[in-house]
Amino acid sequence: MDFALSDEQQMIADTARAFFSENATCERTRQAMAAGGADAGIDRELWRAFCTDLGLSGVGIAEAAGGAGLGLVELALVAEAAGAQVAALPMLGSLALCAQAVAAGGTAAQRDAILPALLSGEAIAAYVHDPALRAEGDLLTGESRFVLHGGAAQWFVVTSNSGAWIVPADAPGVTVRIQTTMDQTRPLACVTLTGAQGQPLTDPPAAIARAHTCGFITLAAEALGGAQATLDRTVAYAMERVQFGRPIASFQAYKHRLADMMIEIEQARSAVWWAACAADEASDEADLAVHAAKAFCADTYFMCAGNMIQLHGGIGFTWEHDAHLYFKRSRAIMSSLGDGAWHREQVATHILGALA
Amino acid sequence: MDFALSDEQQMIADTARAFFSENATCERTRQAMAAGGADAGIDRELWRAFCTDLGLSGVGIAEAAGGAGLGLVELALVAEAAGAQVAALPMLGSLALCAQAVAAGGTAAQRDAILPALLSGEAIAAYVHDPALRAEGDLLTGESRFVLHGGAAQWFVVTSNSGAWIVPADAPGVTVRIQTTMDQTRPLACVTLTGAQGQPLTDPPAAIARAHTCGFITLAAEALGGAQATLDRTVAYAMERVQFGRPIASFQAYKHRLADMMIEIEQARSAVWWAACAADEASDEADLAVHAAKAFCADTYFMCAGNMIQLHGGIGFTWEHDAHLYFKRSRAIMSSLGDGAWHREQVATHILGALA
Amino acid sequence: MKLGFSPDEELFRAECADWLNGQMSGEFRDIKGVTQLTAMPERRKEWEQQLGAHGWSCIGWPEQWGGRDATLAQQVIFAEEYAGAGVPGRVNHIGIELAGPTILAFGAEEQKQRFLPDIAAGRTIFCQGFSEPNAGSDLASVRTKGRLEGGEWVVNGQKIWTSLAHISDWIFVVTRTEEGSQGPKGLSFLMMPIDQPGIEIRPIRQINGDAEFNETFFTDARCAADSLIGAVGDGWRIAMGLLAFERGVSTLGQQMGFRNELDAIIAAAKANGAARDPLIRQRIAKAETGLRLMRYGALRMLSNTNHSRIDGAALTYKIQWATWRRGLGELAMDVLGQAGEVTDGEAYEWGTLPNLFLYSRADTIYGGTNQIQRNLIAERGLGLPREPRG
Amino acid sequence: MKLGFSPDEELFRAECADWLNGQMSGEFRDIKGVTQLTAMPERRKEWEQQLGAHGWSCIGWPEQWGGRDATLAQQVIFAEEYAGAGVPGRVNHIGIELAGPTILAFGAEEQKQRFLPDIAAGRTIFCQGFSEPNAGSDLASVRTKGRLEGGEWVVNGQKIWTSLAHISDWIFVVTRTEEGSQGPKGLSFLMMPIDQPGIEIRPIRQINGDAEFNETFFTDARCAADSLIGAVGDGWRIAMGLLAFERGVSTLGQQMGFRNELDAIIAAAKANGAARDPLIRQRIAKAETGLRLMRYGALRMLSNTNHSRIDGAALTYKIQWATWRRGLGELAMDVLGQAGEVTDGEAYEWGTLPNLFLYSRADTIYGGTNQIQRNLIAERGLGLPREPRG
Repeated sequence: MDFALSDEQQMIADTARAFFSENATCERTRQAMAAGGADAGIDRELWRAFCTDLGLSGVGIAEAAGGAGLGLVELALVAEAAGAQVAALPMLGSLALCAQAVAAGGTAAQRDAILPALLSGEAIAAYVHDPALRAEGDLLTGESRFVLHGGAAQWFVVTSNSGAWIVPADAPGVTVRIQTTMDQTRPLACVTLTGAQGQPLTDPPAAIARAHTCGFITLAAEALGGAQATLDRTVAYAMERVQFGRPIASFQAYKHRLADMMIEIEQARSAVWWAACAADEASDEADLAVHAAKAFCADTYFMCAGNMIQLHGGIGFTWEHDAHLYFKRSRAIMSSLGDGAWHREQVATHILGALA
Repeated sequence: MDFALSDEQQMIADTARAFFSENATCERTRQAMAAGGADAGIDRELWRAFCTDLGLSGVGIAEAAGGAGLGLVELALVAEAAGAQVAALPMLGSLALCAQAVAAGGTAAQRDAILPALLSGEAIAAYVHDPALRAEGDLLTGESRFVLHGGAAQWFVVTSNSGAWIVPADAPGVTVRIQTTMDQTRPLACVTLTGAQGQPLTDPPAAIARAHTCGFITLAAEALGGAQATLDRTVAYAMERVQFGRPIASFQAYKHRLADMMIEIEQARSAVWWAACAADEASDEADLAVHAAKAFCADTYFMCAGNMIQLHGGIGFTWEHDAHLYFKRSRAIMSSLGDGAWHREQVATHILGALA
Repeated sequence: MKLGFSPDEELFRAECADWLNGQMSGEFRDIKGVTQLTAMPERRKEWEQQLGAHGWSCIGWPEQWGGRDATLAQQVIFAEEYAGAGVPGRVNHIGIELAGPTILAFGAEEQKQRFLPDIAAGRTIFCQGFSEPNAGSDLASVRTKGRLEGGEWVVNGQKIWTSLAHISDWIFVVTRTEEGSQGPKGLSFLMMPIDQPGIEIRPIRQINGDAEFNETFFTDARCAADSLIGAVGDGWRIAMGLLAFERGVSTLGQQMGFRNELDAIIAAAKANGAARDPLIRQRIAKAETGLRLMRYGALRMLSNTNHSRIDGAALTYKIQWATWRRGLGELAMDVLGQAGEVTDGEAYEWGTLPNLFLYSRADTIYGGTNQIQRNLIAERGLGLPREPRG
Repeated sequence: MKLGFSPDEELFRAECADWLNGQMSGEFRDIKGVTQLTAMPERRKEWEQQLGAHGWSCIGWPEQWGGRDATLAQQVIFAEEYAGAGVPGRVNHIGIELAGPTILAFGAEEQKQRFLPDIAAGRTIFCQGFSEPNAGSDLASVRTKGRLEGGEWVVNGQKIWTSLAHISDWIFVVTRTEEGSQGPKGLSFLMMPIDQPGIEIRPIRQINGDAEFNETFFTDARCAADSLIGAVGDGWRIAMGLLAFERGVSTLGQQMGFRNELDAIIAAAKANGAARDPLIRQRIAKAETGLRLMRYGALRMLSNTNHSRIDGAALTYKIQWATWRRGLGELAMDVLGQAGEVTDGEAYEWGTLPNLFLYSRADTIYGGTNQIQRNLIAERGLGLPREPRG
C-alpha cells in the first residue's frame, strides 16, 4: 500500500505536462476552435505530435494489443496534462472510448485493422452510444446527437446497452451532421444510422465496461487538470491586479475563495488517483470509484472555472481571455457520459441498492 | 397595491417586539426549558401576559368567533417578535393550529366551548395530525409521536387527511407520553388514541386548510424573527470581539458571511409578507406562497443560526451562550409541518403538475 | 399592506395590454420575442420612437417631460404587460432609467429641456461611461481627464464595458476634472455626443460570441461647457445617486424578462421529461421562489417611502438577482442536458437558454461584483468597519 | 502507486481483528460501541492499559518506547480493524497522538524515559492547554504566564477548551515565559501534573448537554524545571510541529469513526424508507464520496515522503473533514426527520446521530476555525499575502 506516484509515473506526468504546456498553447487551441467542418476543434499537428513524437497515445492499452502497456493511473496523468491546457484533441473519443473498447472487446483482426491507425493518430474514431439502438442482425438503426468529434471520424464504435459494433463512417446508411458546440474544442456531431452494416465486437460487455471506465477516468483527470489551471491562473492574476490600492489577492474574501478552490482540487486529485488505481487493481471499489470521481471532479472543475471568471471581473467574460475556454470545457465535462446526478445515483445504488 | 406595513401594522409590530424583548428574556426561557413534565418548555407567566395583558392572542381570528379580527399579516408580525426571542410559548400549536382550526371548521358550540379558554391562555390545545388515523364513526385510533406541547394540552385537535375532531386530553383511550425534545422550548409528546371518542368539526377541509396556512405562516415568521436576531447578535459580538489585534468584524470574510445572512433575511421578510398578505387576500398565489415561505424562511433561519455558532467561535457551542437556542429552534422549524423538500415539492406541483 | 389591484388599475392593465399586443401583432411583429440586446438595433430604435410617440416610453416621468406621472401600481402593471406581450428589452434603457432620472434629479432646467424630451421620444439613445480598465470595481480611481478649454470640455482617457455604445447617440462620462485629485473628489459628470472624431468605439466580444459591450477611447473628445451635470466636482455624488436609480421600477421590467426565461425552462422540462425528476423539481421550485421573492422585494423597496432608514431590500437587490440568474442559467443547462450545448449552423449564436447560461456569468460582475455588493451590504447595511484601501 | 495490501499485511489484519474482537466480546464487552467521549471514563482508562499491556497502544511508535515500528500499511489496517470491531475512541488520544510524538520529536532523552513508557502503557492520560478565552484562534496572543522560581516553573493564567482535562493526569501548556514578550516570541511548552492545588478545572457544558471541554485555571501551579520541552522560547515552534501531528495516522482512526456514523445513517435510511428518496440518495452518495476522498487524501498525505514541497492534501485536511462532518450531521437529521429530535426519558442525552448533528457544529471551530484554515491555505498553500494584524 503506497499512495504516491512512482518515479516512473512522476516522469510521465512531467513529460506530459511539458509537452502540452509547450505545444497546446491557447493560440493553437483558438485556431482549432475557429476551424470549421471536419477539422473543427482538432489541432491536427498537435495530435500527430502527441501520438507519434510523444508516444503516449497507447497508454492503458496492453502491449499485446499494440498499446504502450502501463495503466489507467498513467492514462489519467496524461489526460490531466491535456485538460490543463484545454487541448483541442480527440483523446477522449478516439482513444479512451473507441481504442479501449476495441482493445477490450474486439477480435484480433479488428484490433489489427484499427488500433494502429488510431494510436498513430492517422485516423480518428468516434463513440456512438444509443441505448435505443435497433439491431436487425448487424444492420443498425439509431441516432446520437452528441457524438464527440463525429465529424472527423473514419470509424464509429457504436454501442447500445448490450451490443457493440464497428461502423466505417463512409458505410451506406451513415449520416453525419456537423453542429456548432458550446465548447468548440469538443465538437459534437449528430450521427444517424439507417440500417448501417456493423462489424460486431466479440465481447460487447467488456468493450462497453472498459470504454466507460476509461472515459470516466479521462474526464475526471481532465477536469482535475483544468481546475488546477484555473486556480493557478487566477492566483497569478490576483497577485498582479490592483484595485482600491491593493493587489486583489490581499482581500480576505478573495483569498478564501481561492482557498475553497484548492480544497476541492485536492480532493479531486485524490479522486482521480483512487479511481484509476482501483480500476488498475480491479478492486471491489473500482466501479463506485469511477462514478464518484467523474461526478466530483466535474463539479470541482465547474466551480473553479466559474470562480475564475468571477475573480477576473469584467475581463473574465470576454472572448479574448481564456477563462471561457475553461468554463465551457468544464460544462462539457459535466454533461459528457452521464451528468453528476446520474453518476451519484450509481454511487447510491452501490450503497443503498437500486432505486425501485 | 402597496407593499409596506400600514401605520397600524407597524404599531402592532413595535408593540409585540417591545413585549417579547422585555418579557421573553433568555433567563425565563431557560427556566421553562429546565422545567419537566407538563410544564416543560412553557413560560406560563409569559403566556398569561401575552394572552391577557397584550391581547394579541386572537389576531387572525374573526371577532365574530371571539377573536381580535385583523389578519395574517398581523399574526406574522406577532410570531416574528416571539421568534426573535425564542419565546417558550404554545403559540404555534394552541393558537395558530388548534384555535384557527376550530374557528374555521368548528360549530358555534365548539367555538364557544374552546376558543375563550385558548385565547385567554387558561387552557392549551395541541394539534395531532396522523394521515393514517382510523376513524370508526367518531372513535379514533392512531398516533403521532410529534405533538407540540402535547404534555400540557387540555384538548387535542385531531386531524387525518380528511377528518377533524376535538378530543379532550382526559378522555378514555388517550395516552400521552412526554419525551425530551432537542429544542426544549418546543416539546413534542407522543399521543396515542385507542378508540378515543372525538367530537367532529363540521368543516374538516376548512379547518385543516386554515390550520396549515396559519401554521406555515407562523413558522415562517418565527424563522424570520429568529434569523434577524441571530444576525443582530452576531454583528454586536463581532464589533466587540478582538482577535489578531482587530475587531473580528473588520475581517472581510466575516463581513461577507454577515452580508450573506442579511441577503437571505431580506428575502425571508418578503416571503413572510407575501404569504401572509396573499392568504389574507385569498389570492390565487396564496397556497404557493405559504409553502414557498415556510421552506425559504426555515432554510434561512437554519443557515443564520449555524453561522451564529460558527462566527462566535468556541463560546458559540456552549450551553451557556444563547446561540444553541436559536440553532435548535431553527432545526425544529425546519422539520415542523413538513420539511423543506416537501414544501418545495408542493411549489413544484403548482408549476409543473403533480409528480406521477 | 395590499397586493391586489383596484378596478381602475385593472382597466389600465387592459389598456396597456391592448396597445402592446396590437403593436406586437402589427407594425412591430418582427421584433416580438427578440431577447438578445444587440439584435435588430435599427428596428428597435424605431420601437423606442413608437413608444415615445404614444406616451409609453417612460410613464413614471412627469407629464411635462413626456411621462404620465404614473403611480407605482401602474408602473408595475405596465412592466408586467410589456414582458407578457413578448416585447423586447429597451435599447435605450440607460437613457430612460439612468440618464433621464439623473438629469431630472441633478440637471439644470435648460439641460432638462435639451435632453428629456428627446430621451422620452426615443430620439436620443444614451450609454454610460463609468468603468475603466484599471477601475473596474473601483469608481473612485477613475483616470479619464476632463479640462475646460475654449468654452468646451475636452476629455482624454478610456472607458470600458460601455454597453451598446456602438448604437448610442450620447454617453455620460465620469471624468476627473480636477488635476491631481484622488479618490472620489474632483470627479465630474459630463454628457457627450458620441458621433465626433475624438471618440472611438471598439467592440468587446463576450463569452457568448456576442458583442454588447465596448471599449470607448476619448482623444481630445469634446462637449459644450454646459454639458456638465450638477457642479464641477459633483461627479461622485451624482454617480452614487444614479446607481440608486438602477434599483427603481426598471427592476420590475427586468424581472419580467427573468419570468420569461424561467417559463422557457419550465416548458423545456415539461417537454423533455426533466419535469418528472425530483431533483429538477426542487430546483425549479427554488428558482420560482427566488423570482417571486425578487418581485416582492422590489415591491417592498418601491413601496418604502420611509427613506430615513436603511432599505435592506434595496441594498441586497443587486446580488440577489444576479446570483439567482446565474443559478438559473445553470438550471437551464441541466434541464436541457447536452442538447443545450449544440446548435445547428456554423455561427456561434445561441438560443435563449444557452445564452442565458453564458451571459449570466457577467451578471455577478458588472454593476458592482458580488464581492463589492457584500462589502456595501456589510458596511452600509450592518455598519461593519470599512475595507481599508491599500 | 498501489492500494492493495500484501498477503503479510492481510495476516496482520487478521491478527488485529482477532485480538480486538476477542476483547470486545470478552473482558471489555461493556464498552463496545460507546461513542460519547465522556462516557465510562474509568473503564476506558482500563482499556488504555489493556492496549498498552498487549502492545497495541501506539503501534507506529518505536519499539523502544512501547510501539511496534509499524509500517504505514499496518497502521492503516489497525485503525480500520479498531473501528470495525466497535472499539470506542481513545481517552488518551492526546497523549498518544500529540503529547507522545511531540516528546519524541522535541524532548530530551530523560523526558522520553519519564513520559513515553507511561503514555504507551496507558498509565498517563494527557490533555492539552492551548486556547485561552481571548486567544481562541490566535495562539500567538497567549497570556498565561510561566516563571522559573526556586527550581520550578510557576504558572498563572487560564486555558479553555481543555478536552477531557477532568479525567487527565497531565496537561501540556503553552505559556508566556518571557515577560513583556508579544506574539509568537517568548512562548514555552510545559508539561504539568494536573493533580495539584494550583490547577482548578471547571467543566463547560456544550450544545449537546455533555461536558467534554473545560476551563482550566492556573494559580501558582507548579511543575519541575525539567518539564519544559525543547528550549525556553521554543513554544511556538513546538506548538506548530504538534499541530502537524494532528494530521498523522490518527486521522485514519478518526475516519473509521466517521464511517460508523455514515453507516448508521445508511441503516436509518434503509429502515425508514428515506433510502428511496432521490434527494437523500444524492446526499448519501455525496457523503460517501467525501468520506472516501478523505481516506485517499489521508493516504496521499501519509505516503508523501517528499516533504520539501507543500502538501496540499495535508493543508486542506482539517477544513475538509470538519465541513464534511458538519454536513453529515445535517444529513443525519434529514434522514431521521422529527424522530431525531426526540428521545425518551428526562435526561438531555442523545443517541449517535442527533449527537453527531449537535456536536459537529464544534468541528468547524476547534483546532482552528474554518476561517483560520482558509487563511492558512491561502497563505501557505497559495502564497497569497498574509492577513494583517490590527
